[in-house]
Amino acid sequence: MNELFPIILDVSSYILILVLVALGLMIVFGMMGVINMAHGELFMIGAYVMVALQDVGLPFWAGILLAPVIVGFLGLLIEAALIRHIYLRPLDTILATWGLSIALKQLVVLTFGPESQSVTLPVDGSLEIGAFSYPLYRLILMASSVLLIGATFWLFTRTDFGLMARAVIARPATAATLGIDTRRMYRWSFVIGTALAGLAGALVAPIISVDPQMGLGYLVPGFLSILVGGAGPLAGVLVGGAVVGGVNNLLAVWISPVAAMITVYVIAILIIRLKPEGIMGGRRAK
Amino acid sequence: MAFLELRSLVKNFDGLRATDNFTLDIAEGSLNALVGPNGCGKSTLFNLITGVLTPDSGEIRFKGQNITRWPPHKIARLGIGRKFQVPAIFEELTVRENLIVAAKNKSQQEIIAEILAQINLTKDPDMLAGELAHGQKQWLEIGMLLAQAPSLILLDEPTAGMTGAETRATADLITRINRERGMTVLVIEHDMGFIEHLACPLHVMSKGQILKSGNFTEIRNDDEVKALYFGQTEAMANA
Amino acid sequence: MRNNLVALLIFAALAASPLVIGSYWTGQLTAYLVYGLLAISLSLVWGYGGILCFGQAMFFGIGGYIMAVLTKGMILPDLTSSYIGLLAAMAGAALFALALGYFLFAGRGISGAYLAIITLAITLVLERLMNNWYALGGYNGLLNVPPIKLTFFGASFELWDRLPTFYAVLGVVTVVYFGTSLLLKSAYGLKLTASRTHPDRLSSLGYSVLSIRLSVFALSAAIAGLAGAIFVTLDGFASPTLIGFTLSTEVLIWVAIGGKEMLLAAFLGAILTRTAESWLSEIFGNYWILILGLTFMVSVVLLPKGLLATPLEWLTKGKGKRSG
Amino acid sequence: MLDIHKLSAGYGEAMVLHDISCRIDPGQVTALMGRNGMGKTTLLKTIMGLIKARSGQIIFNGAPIEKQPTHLISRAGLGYVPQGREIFSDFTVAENLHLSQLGHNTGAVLPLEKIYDWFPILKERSEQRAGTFSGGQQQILAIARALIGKPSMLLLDEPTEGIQPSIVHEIGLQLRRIARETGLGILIVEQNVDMVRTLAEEVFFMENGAIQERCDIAALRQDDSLLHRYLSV
Repeated sequence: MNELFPIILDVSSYILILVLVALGLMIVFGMMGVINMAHGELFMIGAYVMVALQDVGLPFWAGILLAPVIVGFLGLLIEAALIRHIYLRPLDTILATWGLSIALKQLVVLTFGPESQSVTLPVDGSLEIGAFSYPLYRLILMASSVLLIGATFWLFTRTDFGLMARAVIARPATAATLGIDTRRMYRWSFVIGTALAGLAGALVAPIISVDPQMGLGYLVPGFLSILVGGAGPLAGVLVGGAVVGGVNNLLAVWISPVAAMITVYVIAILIIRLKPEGIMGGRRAK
Repeated sequence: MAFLELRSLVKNFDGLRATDNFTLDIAEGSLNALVGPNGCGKSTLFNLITGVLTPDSGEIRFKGQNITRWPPHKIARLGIGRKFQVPAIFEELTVRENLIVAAKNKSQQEIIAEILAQINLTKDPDMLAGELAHGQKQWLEIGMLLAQAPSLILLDEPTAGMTGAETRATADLITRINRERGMTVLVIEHDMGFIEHLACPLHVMSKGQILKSGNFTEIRNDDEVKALYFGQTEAMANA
Repeated sequence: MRNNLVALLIFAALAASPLVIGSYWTGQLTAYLVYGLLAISLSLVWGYGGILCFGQAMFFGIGGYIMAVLTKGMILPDLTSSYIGLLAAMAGAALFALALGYFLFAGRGISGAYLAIITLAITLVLERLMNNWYALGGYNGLLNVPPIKLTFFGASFELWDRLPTFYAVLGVVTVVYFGTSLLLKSAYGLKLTASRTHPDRLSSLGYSVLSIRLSVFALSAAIAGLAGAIFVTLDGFASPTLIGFTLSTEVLIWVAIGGKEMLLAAFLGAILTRTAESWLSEIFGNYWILILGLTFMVSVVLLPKGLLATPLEWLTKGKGKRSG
Repeated sequence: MLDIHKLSAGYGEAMVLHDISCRIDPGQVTALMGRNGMGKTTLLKTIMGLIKARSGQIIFNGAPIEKQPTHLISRAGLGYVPQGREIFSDFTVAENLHLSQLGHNTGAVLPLEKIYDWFPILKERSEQRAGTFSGGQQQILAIARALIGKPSMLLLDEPTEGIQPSIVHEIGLQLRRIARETGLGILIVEQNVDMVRTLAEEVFFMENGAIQERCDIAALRQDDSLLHRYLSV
């Protein structure tokens, strides 16, 4: 029991981070049909914001506030300079954002060097109940992720912005004839998606090693989560993230990380092939 | 046994019944037209026959074989050719290349010059198909059918977007294809002038079923058909 | 006609280049030619077949490993013929592509963005697999792969020296390039264009779109496998990087920058990008990758047909005319 | 107030509208008739900016709108009820209506009470999912949704398609009432002669991407040879 509990917590915290990353990807994919291959790098930049702020001596929590703002602003620039011109050419967005991802990665290498960096834990203690002990920051991380995921769901299902966003997803042309500025909706959705990636990166920075190559390790599982869960309803991300993240982490503990990665990818590919609309159903992407 | 037999075809989309126990027989060598208002299920019917869609229930037999649930390319190989509503030509290929792709065997490729003459495109066989005028695209697609040489051809609004003269020429071409090449033809149309020119049996489709069959004059003077097009109260007032 | 003329001139220039560029660069250029072959294979499947494959290096790697395993005599010690190795590499890659293609395209097949993500995931899986397949050298790969041994009527010699190797590789690339161009100009090329732009229409004419897709996928894999097989003989070793993600995305960049819808542009895209990399990475150092990423991005946005394809098209076809 | 001058538009290479010109005065109810494939829907979509005009001008309330994005055209006072209704079937009725209010937040919008007053059924079922509605109810919702932005002109694309005859007549009468009460101009694409006779004051006949003939409704009531000619039924 005491051995199982930390494993469950580890798996859950990985799933939650994966869902956060996938949620940002999915907002952009669902709204604009854009596959953002640079999403992993935006996640990475979120983590590097923490590295940079630690270097100048700003407190950790300031970083958590600043990272989504900085990465979101970067998202705004990317939308205006790049995505805006090609969002009607979905396959080209894959390539163009791939170019962007290479450039961003290298920019970080040039600024921070290729070696990995670390961010100190803001909270050092552990929660101890009897024989059970678990790092406090990981619990905070999980709680914040749950909160963020909840907030994103609330934004898209309960607010006026969400109503407009869902309308633009369902029938963009009709939404425009009702006076809704679809371009603006696309832009802000992209910003929200990137800001989420930045925040996720900032939150996990203390518990992973931060390096320029870290994006890919979240990008591909993130995409697989979306496709496995189904790109239609938002809840698909939760299911997809749980399947991909859960299987991966459990197998990594029980067998080996290599076998886990191979198994989870193969399972994901099989699900996507056999059930292209995903476990939760919904429309198939263009 | 009819050439093409459609038996109680049912197809639903999200609770909307596109075809509803649709039954129709088409005799070999005949020319038939299917008319009806928008959304009555005509294009769905063609998609069912050509295997693009599979029916929820019912049966399609062609030349005595049950072809229900066959994949589209096998149905095409058995001899059913189709012209789409929006001209479905290969825009990145030239006119001649379009015909070469459509003609599967050598003997058909030899008559490409003849087909070009028939569809009035002799002058520019090496033009990119995407650069043709709209009416010419429609003709090229008919030419592709000739090259494919199926025994049954399905035409979905072959005169959409054509001028009056082009429409009449198309009607003549279709009649000739039917008579001289012995191809069985089933055509969907809105344009009653075109239908009149075809002078063939007519089936009026409404809500996924055949409402009336008959010749042009009978259909034109039928009150139910008028009601379908003009609206109920008007037809009743006229009656 | 003009198309072939321009290609002939370019291949003639390549053939003459060792006279000018010296021994070191001849060796480099040999490797670039092999990358060019890989680029041709991707252009065929992506630009002509409409299948965006994010994992083209898997076929390259499979070809490379098959060649290495056979010519090192790891399976049959008596059967180490280079010819058999090359053939087996092509056949092995093609068979793998057929199986994978059937899985991907049959029935309600996968296309577009989904295909890109899935091929990317598959290539990651394969790379990880090779890293841990210790019988095949694992992370370190297979060392001491022998060079290609050519046998003519009983006489045989090994391609150790740079110049003969260069010309042998150039010969293969030339044959593949012109063979593929010829094929694309035939009725098969028409069908390929038709299946890419309007698959439903093609199946309504009685063609099986699945078999067309499978055939182009397998053919492209065979060419990539051939390239991989030649490559391992040049360096003398096969490693998991051949099969993996990095090379897959690099070849994508070369082909996109060159021009995916034109074999010649894709081929030159690979050679020129690699050449530029050798020169510019010395001048710009680490900034080179940044420049490459940005160039790739800008060329996708502004010149979706490719940086090289636009001027080449103008050269080969003249203004506004189509050579057919 | 809607002045179309030498407008050409189409899809890709195929031009559907050829140098079309027409003028619709404020508060006027005009029907656009013609066979399928003659460009009626294309004309409405071009007015709404859903298809870009190749050449020519569209002047609405004195301002050219042919280069404007769709949402600004909508906010300028053009309401649009598309063919097939295109309501948001996963949203409730209230959400569908609220969405349209959000699109017009810069200007004043019609209070919901007014909408519910005109179409009581929407009030009764305001919390129901729009996808569960019948065709006629969906049509009413689509019209109400377009009216919320207080348009000065309403474009209707085949509102009677797939709807029961009794409801067709009801919708026609209600639209006429609203037009008279608010001075709303209407341009309606319609094949249903009953609807046209109930609602329209003037009829344009369209063929091959151009307006071939126009007549007032009284003339049409007397003589339907035009109907036979342009609809060929």
